[in-house]
Amino acid sequence: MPEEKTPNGKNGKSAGLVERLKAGVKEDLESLKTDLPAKAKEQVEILKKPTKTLVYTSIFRHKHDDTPRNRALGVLSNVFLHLHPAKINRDAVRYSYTWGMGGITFYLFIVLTLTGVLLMFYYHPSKVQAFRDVLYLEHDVPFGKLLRNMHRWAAHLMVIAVELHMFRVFLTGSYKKPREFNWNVGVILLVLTLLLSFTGYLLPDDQLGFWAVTVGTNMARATPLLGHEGPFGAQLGMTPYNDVRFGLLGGSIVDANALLRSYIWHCIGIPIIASIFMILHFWRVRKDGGISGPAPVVLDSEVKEAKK
Amino acid sequence: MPEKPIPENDPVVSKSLAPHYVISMVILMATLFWALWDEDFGQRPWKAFQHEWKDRYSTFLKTARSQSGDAQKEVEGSADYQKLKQDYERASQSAAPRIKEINEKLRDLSAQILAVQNVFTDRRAYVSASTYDIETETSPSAKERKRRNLEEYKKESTTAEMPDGKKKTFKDYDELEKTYNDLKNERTELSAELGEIIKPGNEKKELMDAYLTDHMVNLTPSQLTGLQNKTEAWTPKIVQINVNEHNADIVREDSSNIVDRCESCHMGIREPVKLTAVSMSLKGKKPDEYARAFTSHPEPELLKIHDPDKFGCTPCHQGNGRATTSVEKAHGNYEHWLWPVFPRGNFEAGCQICHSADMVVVTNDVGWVVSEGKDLFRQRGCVGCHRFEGYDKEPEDLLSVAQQIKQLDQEKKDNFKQAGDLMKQADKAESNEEANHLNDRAVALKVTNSKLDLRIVQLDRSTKSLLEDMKKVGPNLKDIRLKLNKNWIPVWLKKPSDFRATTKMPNFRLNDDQIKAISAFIWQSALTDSLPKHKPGNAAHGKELFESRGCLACHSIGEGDQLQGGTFAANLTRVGEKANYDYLVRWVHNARERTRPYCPLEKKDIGPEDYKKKGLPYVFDLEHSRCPNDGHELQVQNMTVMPSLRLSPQDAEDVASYLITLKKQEPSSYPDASFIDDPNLKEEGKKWVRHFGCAGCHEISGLEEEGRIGTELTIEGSKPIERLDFALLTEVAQRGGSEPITDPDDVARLPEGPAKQPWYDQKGFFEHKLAEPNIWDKGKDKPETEKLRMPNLHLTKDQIRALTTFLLGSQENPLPPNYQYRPLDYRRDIQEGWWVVKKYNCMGCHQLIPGQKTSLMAMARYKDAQEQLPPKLLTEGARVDPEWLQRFLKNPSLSTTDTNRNGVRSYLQVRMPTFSFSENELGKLVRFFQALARQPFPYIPEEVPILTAKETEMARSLFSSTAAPCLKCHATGDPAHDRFATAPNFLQARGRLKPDWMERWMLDPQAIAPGTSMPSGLFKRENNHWVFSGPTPASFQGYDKDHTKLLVDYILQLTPEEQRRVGAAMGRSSAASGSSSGAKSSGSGGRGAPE
Amino acid sequence: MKTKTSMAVWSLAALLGLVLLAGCGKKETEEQPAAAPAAAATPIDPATAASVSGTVKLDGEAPKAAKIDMSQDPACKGTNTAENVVASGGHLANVFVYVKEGLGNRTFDVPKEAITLDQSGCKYHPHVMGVVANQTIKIVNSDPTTHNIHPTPKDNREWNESQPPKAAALEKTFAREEIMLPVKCNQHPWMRMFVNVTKSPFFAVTGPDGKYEIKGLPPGEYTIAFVQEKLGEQDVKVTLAAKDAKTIDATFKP
Amino acid sequence: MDWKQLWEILSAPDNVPIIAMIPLLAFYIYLAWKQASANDVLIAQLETNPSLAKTHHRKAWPFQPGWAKEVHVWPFLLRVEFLAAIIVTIILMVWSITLNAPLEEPANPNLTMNPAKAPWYFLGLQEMLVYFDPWIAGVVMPTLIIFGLMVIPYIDTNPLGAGYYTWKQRKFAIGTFLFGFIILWVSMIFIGTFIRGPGWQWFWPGQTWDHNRLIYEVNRDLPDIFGITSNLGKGIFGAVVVGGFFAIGGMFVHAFFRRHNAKDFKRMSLLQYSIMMTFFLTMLGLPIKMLLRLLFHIKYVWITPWFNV
Repeated sequence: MPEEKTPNGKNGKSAGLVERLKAGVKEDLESLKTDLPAKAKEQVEILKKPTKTLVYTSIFRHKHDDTPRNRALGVLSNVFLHLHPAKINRDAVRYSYTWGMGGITFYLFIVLTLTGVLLMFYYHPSKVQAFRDVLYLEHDVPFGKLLRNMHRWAAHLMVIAVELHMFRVFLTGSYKKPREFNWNVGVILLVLTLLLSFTGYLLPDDQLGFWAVTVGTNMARATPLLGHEGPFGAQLGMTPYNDVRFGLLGGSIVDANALLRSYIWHCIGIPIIASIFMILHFWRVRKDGGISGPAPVVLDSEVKEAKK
Repeated sequence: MPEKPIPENDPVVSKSLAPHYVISMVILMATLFWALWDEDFGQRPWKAFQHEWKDRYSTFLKTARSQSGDAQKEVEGSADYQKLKQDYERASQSAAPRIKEINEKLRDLSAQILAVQNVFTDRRAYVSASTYDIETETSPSAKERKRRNLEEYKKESTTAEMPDGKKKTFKDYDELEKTYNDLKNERTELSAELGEIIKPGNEKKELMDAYLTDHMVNLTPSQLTGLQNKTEAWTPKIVQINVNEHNADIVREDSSNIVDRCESCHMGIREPVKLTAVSMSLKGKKPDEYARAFTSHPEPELLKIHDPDKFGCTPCHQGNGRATTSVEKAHGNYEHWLWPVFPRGNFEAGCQICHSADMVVVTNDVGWVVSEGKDLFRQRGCVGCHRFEGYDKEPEDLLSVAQQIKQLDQEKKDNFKQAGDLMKQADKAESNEEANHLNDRAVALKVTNSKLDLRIVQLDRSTKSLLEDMKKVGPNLKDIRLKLNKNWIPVWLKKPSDFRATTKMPNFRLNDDQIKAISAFIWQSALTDSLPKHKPGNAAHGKELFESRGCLACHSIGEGDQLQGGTFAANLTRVGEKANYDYLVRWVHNARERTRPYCPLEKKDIGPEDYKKKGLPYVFDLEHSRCPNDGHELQVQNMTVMPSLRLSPQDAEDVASYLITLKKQEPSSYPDASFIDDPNLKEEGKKWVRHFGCAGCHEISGLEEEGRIGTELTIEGSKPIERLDFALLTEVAQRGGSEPITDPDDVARLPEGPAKQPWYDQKGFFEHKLAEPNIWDKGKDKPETEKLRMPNLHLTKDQIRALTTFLLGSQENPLPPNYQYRPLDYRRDIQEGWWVVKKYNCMGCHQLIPGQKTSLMAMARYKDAQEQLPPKLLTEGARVDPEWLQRFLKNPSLSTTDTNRNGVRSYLQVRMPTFSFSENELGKLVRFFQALARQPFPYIPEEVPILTAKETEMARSLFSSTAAPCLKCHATGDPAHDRFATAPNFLQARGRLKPDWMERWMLDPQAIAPGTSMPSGLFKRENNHWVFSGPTPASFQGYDKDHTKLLVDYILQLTPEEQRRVGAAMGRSSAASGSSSGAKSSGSGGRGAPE
Repeated sequence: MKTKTSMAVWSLAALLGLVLLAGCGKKETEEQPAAAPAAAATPIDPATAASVSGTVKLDGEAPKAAKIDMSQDPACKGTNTAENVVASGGHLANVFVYVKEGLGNRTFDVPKEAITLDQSGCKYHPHVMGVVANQTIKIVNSDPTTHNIHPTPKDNREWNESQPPKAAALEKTFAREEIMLPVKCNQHPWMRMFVNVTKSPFFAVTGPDGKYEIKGLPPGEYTIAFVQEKLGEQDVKVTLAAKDAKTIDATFKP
Repeated sequence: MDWKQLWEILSAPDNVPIIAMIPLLAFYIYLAWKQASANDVLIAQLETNPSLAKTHHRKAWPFQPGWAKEVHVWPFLLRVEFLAAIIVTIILMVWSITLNAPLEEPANPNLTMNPAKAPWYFLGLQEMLVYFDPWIAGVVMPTLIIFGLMVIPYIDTNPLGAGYYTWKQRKFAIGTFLFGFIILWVSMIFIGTFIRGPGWQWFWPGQTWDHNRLIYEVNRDLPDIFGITSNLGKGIFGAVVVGGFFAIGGMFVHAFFRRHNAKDFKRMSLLQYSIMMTFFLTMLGLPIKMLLRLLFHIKYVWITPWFNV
C-alpha cells in the first residue's frame, strides 16, 4: 500500500511539490496494477521449472535431462557418486553377477557408523556404567532399543555380506591380474570387519559378551612365543602378566581395561583403519579397471602361455 | 547362443525398475510406520493399562462418591457438626455487610489508581530518565541546567481523568506522586482489613471441614471429586520413582541408580482409597489382569516406613523397575534378569534383603512369614549344618576371643622380655641419664602389661558368657546312657517322626546297617557315670504341676487333635517309653545340670579324677567354671535352652513320675538291641555320625569340634540358577510337567502343590529340596556315602513357604550398602534383643507384639482365667526400672532362699523360670525392653516426694475405701488373702516400677495391657486434674492435685506395716481367719473360681 | 520368550498381518457373573408373623450348685451358689434360644431401649441376656462394693471398667454378633454372666420354668439354636408357615 | 526328538544370522552355478566353433549389435544400488523391530557360562580347539587362513575365468575354495552353534542339551597306540607321521595335479607350487585330524615337550 507522505509545511512554496507528489503516487499506483500480475505470472512460470532456479543450479551443476553428457556429469560431478565411472560394462548392472554384496557391505558400514555414533551418546565404557547404559538404552531412550537392535543386526549382516562378497569375488576370478592387490586389501577388510564385530561384542558387559571375549582371547594365551601357554612361551618368560593377551585386554582378566580397550578399538581404531582400507579398496577398483566383469569368456585355446 | 529369442530392445537399458521401486518404497514406508507404531504402542503396553485405569477408577470413584455422600450426610446430621455450621454461618453473616462495603471501596480505589497511574507512570519515566541524565552529566554547568529543566518539568501541573468522568488537576509532580501512593496505601489497608474480617469465617469453615474428615471413615465426596477430576484429566505417561532424586542421602552417586516405573501400570498403589481386585474389575466379571494390577498396596503402614519416593519399589519386590515393554520384562520374569519379582507367596523375602540382621520383622500383617522362616532356620536346626551370617555366632566368637587372648598373651610375653632386656641394658648403660631413660621404658612396658592383663580378664569374661550362650539344637548325646532306653534308640533313628510326629529330629533315611552302627557309636561313646537314685513321686501332683507351671509354653502333649502346648520343644506324649526316671528328675529339676564339665582346650570331659589330682572338690557350676587342669573356662552347663523352673526336688520327682507314665507301649516291649554294645560297630558308626553331621545339633563325645557339613546359605537366594544342581530333573523343572516327587507325604509339603508350571528357579529348588531333600538323587545311581545327606525335616507347607521366603531373600545385596538396616541407635538393641527373645521362646508365654498369640493363650486352662496368664510385655521397658529388670531376669524368684515361687506375681501358678542368662544376654534383654518401649537408656529414676501426714492420711483413706478396693486384688503377703490375689504386691513397686508409668496405668490399664484384670475408668478428669471417679473420702474436700499422683507416691512409700494396717482396716483379717487353709499359698491350686 | 514370539512374526508377510492385528488389543473375554446382589430386606408383615415357643428340659439330675465362698468381700451378701446349670424340676433356665439361620440378609433396626445389667449381691442379673448388635446395655451397680465389668469376647472389643458403688450407670454396646460372650468381674471371681449379641431380635432366654417364646417371625425355614453355657448348643430346623405357632422343646443332658 | 530344545537353539537371537546365512549361501551358490554352467556351455560351443568365436559377444546373456556396450552408471547402475539399499534397510528394520539383540545377565567372572561360546563367526576356530592345541586353533590357523587367502592371487596362475562364472575352466581353484569355505568355515560354524552343547559335547539336533551328560571317551595319542613310550620316540614318531602325511599326500596330490591340471602345473613356479601344496595339504589335514578324533579317538599325532599336533 502506498503511504501518504504529506509533510506538514506552512510554507507556500511547497504547494507545488504537493501536487507533484500526488501525481507521482498516482502514477505508481497505476503502474502497479499492470506490473504485479505480470510479475506474479512470471514467478509462477519460474516455479514451474524448479531445476532452473538459482538455488537449484547452484547445487546441481548440470541439467537433469537424459543426454549422455548429463548422465555422465551426474555421476562425475557428484562427490558421492564419483566413485563410479561415468559408464560401465552393460552387464555389470546385472544383479546376478555382482550380487551387490560389496555395495551392501559399504551401505551397512554407513548404517553402523550412524547408529554407532548415536549409541555412543548414551554409552560409557566403564564397568559401573556399561551394562546399566545398555539397560537405559533399552528402556529409556526413545528408539534406543531399535537403535541397538539395528546396530547389532547390521553388524551380523555385514559379516555375512563380507563373506558372500569374498565368495563372489573368488567365483568370478576377480582377484586375478590386475586385481591381486585389491584382493589382499579385501582380505584385510574382512579381518577388520570380524574384529569390529568382535570388539563390539564385549561392550554391553553382559555374560554373553564377557564369555565370548574370554573364550576368544584365551586363545591368545596360546600364541607361540608370545603367549604364556603357547609353545615356547613359558621358556621365553611369558606370564599371564606380560603376554600378548595381557596386551590385548590391558589386564590378565576381562575387566574394566578390556572394556575400555575394546571400546576404543571398536569406535575409533578399527573404523579409521577400515576406512583407510576401504578408500584404498574403492580406489583400486577404479584404477584396476572397474569391476572385473561380466567379462567375455576366454577360451582355453586362446591363452598364450607366457614364456618362462 | 541362448535358446530364448533375443528381445528387440536392450533389456538392460529399457527395463523399468519402477514397479520394484514402488513396491519396495511402500514396504519401506510401512516398515517405518511400523517402527513408529512399535515405539509408541508396541513398546508401551502400559498405555493400555492407563486407559483401562482411567475407565475403571472413574467408575469406582463414582460409586464410592455416592456411598461417601451418604456417609457425609450422616456426619453432617450430627449435633456437633450442626453447631460448627451455625458458628460458621453466624460468623460469615455478621461479617457480610462490612465485606460488601470494603469490596465496593476496593473496586472504586482500583479504578482511581488506574486513572492516576496512567499519568503518573509516564511522568515518572521522564523524571527517572532525566535524573539518570543529570547523574551521568560531567559538565557542571550542563548539570545545573538540566537540573533546572527537571525542576520546571516537575512543577508543571497535570490532569487525569478520574473514573467518575471528572478531570482532576494536580498542581505538580509531587502532588501526583503523593496522591498515587496514598491511593495505593489505602488499598493495601483495606485489603488487610478484608482479610481480617474473612478470617473468623474461614477458620470456622476449616473446623467444619476438619470435623468432616475426622469423622469420615473414607474420603469425603469433595476429596473423591478431586481424585475423579485428576483421573479424568490423566494423559498416559510414564509414572516413575527416581530414587536418586529423592533420596540423595541414601543412594550415593555411584550406587545402583534405582528408577522404578512400576506405577505406570500399578496405578492404584498409592491412591488414598483402598482398591481391591474386585472393586477394580469390570461390572459382573471376575477380576482380570488389569483389576489385579490396579489394587492399592495392601499395607499402607509399610509404605509409611518405607516411603516409595525414597526407597523405590524394586528394592523390596525386585523385578526390572525400568522395563516397561511387557509384563514379563517389568517383573523380571525372563531368563536373563537376575532379580525377578518375588512370587506372591514369598513376597516377604524382600524384607530379608535389608533386614537380614533382624530376627523379627513385622509390620501389621506383613513379615510374619519371613520371621517364621528365620525362626525355623534356628529352631529346626538348619543352622547345625548350614552356616548363616548372624546365626549361632557363639562358636565363631569364641574362636576369635581365644585368638585375641592368645595374641595378648604373646604381646605380654614380648613386653616382659623386652622390659627385661631394657633393664639389663640400663644396668650396663654408660650414663645415668641413659639408664634412667631405659628404665623408664621398661616401666612403661610393665604398665602396659598390667593393662593387657585386665583386658585378658575381660575377654575371659566374655568367653564365659559365650560358653553360657552356646546352645545346641538337639540334646546332649553324652548322656544317653544315663537317659535313654537302649532298645529305643534304633527304633527312633529309623524314622524319628514315626515316634514323635512333630519332632525337630529329621529323618535321615538311614538303612539298618547305618542305624546299628550309629546307635552303637553314640551309645559306646557316651559317659558311663551313674546318677543318684530317686524315689517315685506323686504322678497326679506332677501332672498338675506340669500343666500349670508353664511347661506347655514350649512342650506339647497329646497327638493329633489332642495336641496342646507349644511347638518350641519336644512333644512329651511318649517320653515314658524312652527315658530313664532318675535322669528325668535331674532334667526337670535343672536341665542345665551337666554330668561332666567339658574343657574346650583339652577337648575332653573333665571327671572327678582330674579334680582329685589337683586336690579340688568335684564341684562345677557357673561360679566354679575353671578347668582344674589348665584354668580354662569350662562348659559347665548342658547346652540347652531349657530353663530351670525352680521346682523343689520333691516337685521335680513328681513331674518326672508323671512324665514317665506317658507312653503308648511299654519300654520293655522294644526289640532287643544288644548289638549296640558291639565294639566292632563303633568305628563304622563314627564314620556315619560324621557323615551326617550329627554333631551339628548334638553334643557327641569326641566330635565336639566338628564343623558344619552343609553349604553356607547367607546369600543362597542370589545363587545363580546354574549353581543350583537340579541334577536329572533339570529338564523336568524347566518344562513343568509331572511332579517328580512321588511320596504323598512329601507332595503334601509343597506350598504350591504338585508342579504344573515350570519350576526351574530358586523358589522351585528350595521348595522341592525342603519337601523332599533327596529329590535330586532321583534316578541317580550313587553309593551311600555320596547320596544327598540333607534329612527330611518333615515340614508343613507353611513352614516350607516360610523357609523358602527366608532363603529367597537371603541375597548378596545388589542395593547400596546404606539400604541395609544396620542401625546404631536403640533400634540396634531391638535387633539384638529379638535374637535372644526368640532363642529362649519368651513369646511362648509373653505377648510382645499386640495381637501376637502365645502358646499358653490357646490352652483350655486359660480360656476362662486369662488373669492367670503370664503378663503381657507390651510396655515392659516403660514400666520397670532396667536395673530391677536385670535383677529379676537373673533370678526371677527375687530371693536367694525362697526360690520355689515367682518373685513378682506369686499368685500365678505359671512360673517365670530361671534361664541362667549370661551377662551378655542379660544386658541385651534389658536394653531390648528399654528400646522396644523407646525408653532412653540409662534410666534416670524420678525423685518421689515424701508425703505429708495429711496427704498420707488422705491417700490411705482412698486406698482402702470401698470404692477403690486396691488390696482386694493385689497381693499383700498375707497367705490367706493372697489366695485370691490376682495382682502383684504393692511393696514391690518401689525400685521396680516407674512412677510415671504407674500413674498412666491407673488411668487406663486397658490401653497398656489389653485384657488385664485391672479395670479402667477409676479416675476422671475434673478441673484439669485426675480425680477419683467414685465417692472420695471427706478429707479430699478442697484437694486440688492429681489423685493418681497421690496414690502413686503413697504406694511407693508403702511399708509392710502400713499395708498390714490398711488390710486389717478393710476387714481382711476376718476373712483370713475364716480360711486358714490358705496357708500353703503359692503351692497347688489355692485360688478356686468355682465353676 | 520374547525371541520366540519375535521369531514367529519374523517375515515380511507378518508385517502386514501385524498392522492389521494392531487394532485388536488383548481383552479378557471371560465373563463371570458376580455374586448375586444382596436381597433387599423385605419388611415383615405382622399379619403373617409366626411364633415359636417351648420348654427346655434337663434330662437327668441337675448338678448340685456349688457353694461360693464370698467371704473375701464382706459387702457381698447374696445367694451363695454358682449359676452354671440352673434347673428346677427338670426345667432348665438360662438357655439362650435364637434364630441361627434362615433370616438371609434381612437387616433389623437396633431397638432403641436399653437392656439393663444389674450387679447386686455380687452377682450379675440376669445371668444370661440377649441383645441386638449395637443395642445399648445399661450396667448398674446396686452393691455397696466396687465391681468391675470385664467382658472377654472373641470377636468384639475387650474392655474392663470399674464401677464404684452408686456410680452412674455405664452404657455399652457390642457391634458384632457373638454368642455366649462371657462377662466377669475381676474382684469377685465367681461373678459371671453371658451376653449374647445377635443380628436379629429373634431370641429368648428360658426362665426358671424352662419356657421361652420367640414372636413375630416371618414365614420361612429356620434353624433355632439352644445354647447353654456349660452344656453346649443344640440346633433344630423348623419350617414356619404364615401365622404358625410351633412348639419346639429341647432337652439337655448334664 | 526334543523339539523344544531345537527351537530354543534355533531361535536364540544370535543364532538367527547363521540360520539366515544357510539359505542365503545356498541361493548364491545356485545363482553362481547357473551362470557358470551357462558360461561353460557357451565356452564349449565356442571352442568347437572357432568362426563363431570370432564374432560372438562371448557372454551368456543376449546381445544385439545395436545395443550399447557400455551403459551410463546414472541411472542404470545407481537405480539398482538404491533399490538394494532400500531392500537392505527394510530387512534390517523388520529384523530389528521383531528381534531384540541379546542382553544377558551382567558379566560375572565367577559364573562360567556352559557352553561359553565365541561370536558365531569365530565358532569354527573354537570348534578347532577340540582337535588342536589352542596355539594351533587360535593363532596358527587364523594366521594361515589370512595368509592363505592373501596368497591366492599369486599362486593361481590360471588366466582363465577372470570376470565370469565358470566351473570347467577353474575346477581345482573353485573346488578348493568351496572346500575351504563351505566345509572348513561354514559347516564348522554350524557345528559350533547347533551341535555343540554344554561341556562342548556333541549333541545331534533334537537331542536334549543335558547339563549332566557325561560321556566316556578316552582319547589316546597315536604314539601310544603304537606303544611308543619315550619322549624322544614320540617326537620322532609324530614327526615321521606328519611328515609322512605331507610327503605321501603331496605325492598323491602332485600326481593328480600334474595329470589333470597340466597347464597350471606348467605355469607355476616352484615356489608357487610348493606354497599351494602346503596350504592344500594343511587344509586336507584338518578333516583328517577331525575324523581321527571323532571316529578313532586319537588325540595327538605328534607329541613334543613344547607342542603337540
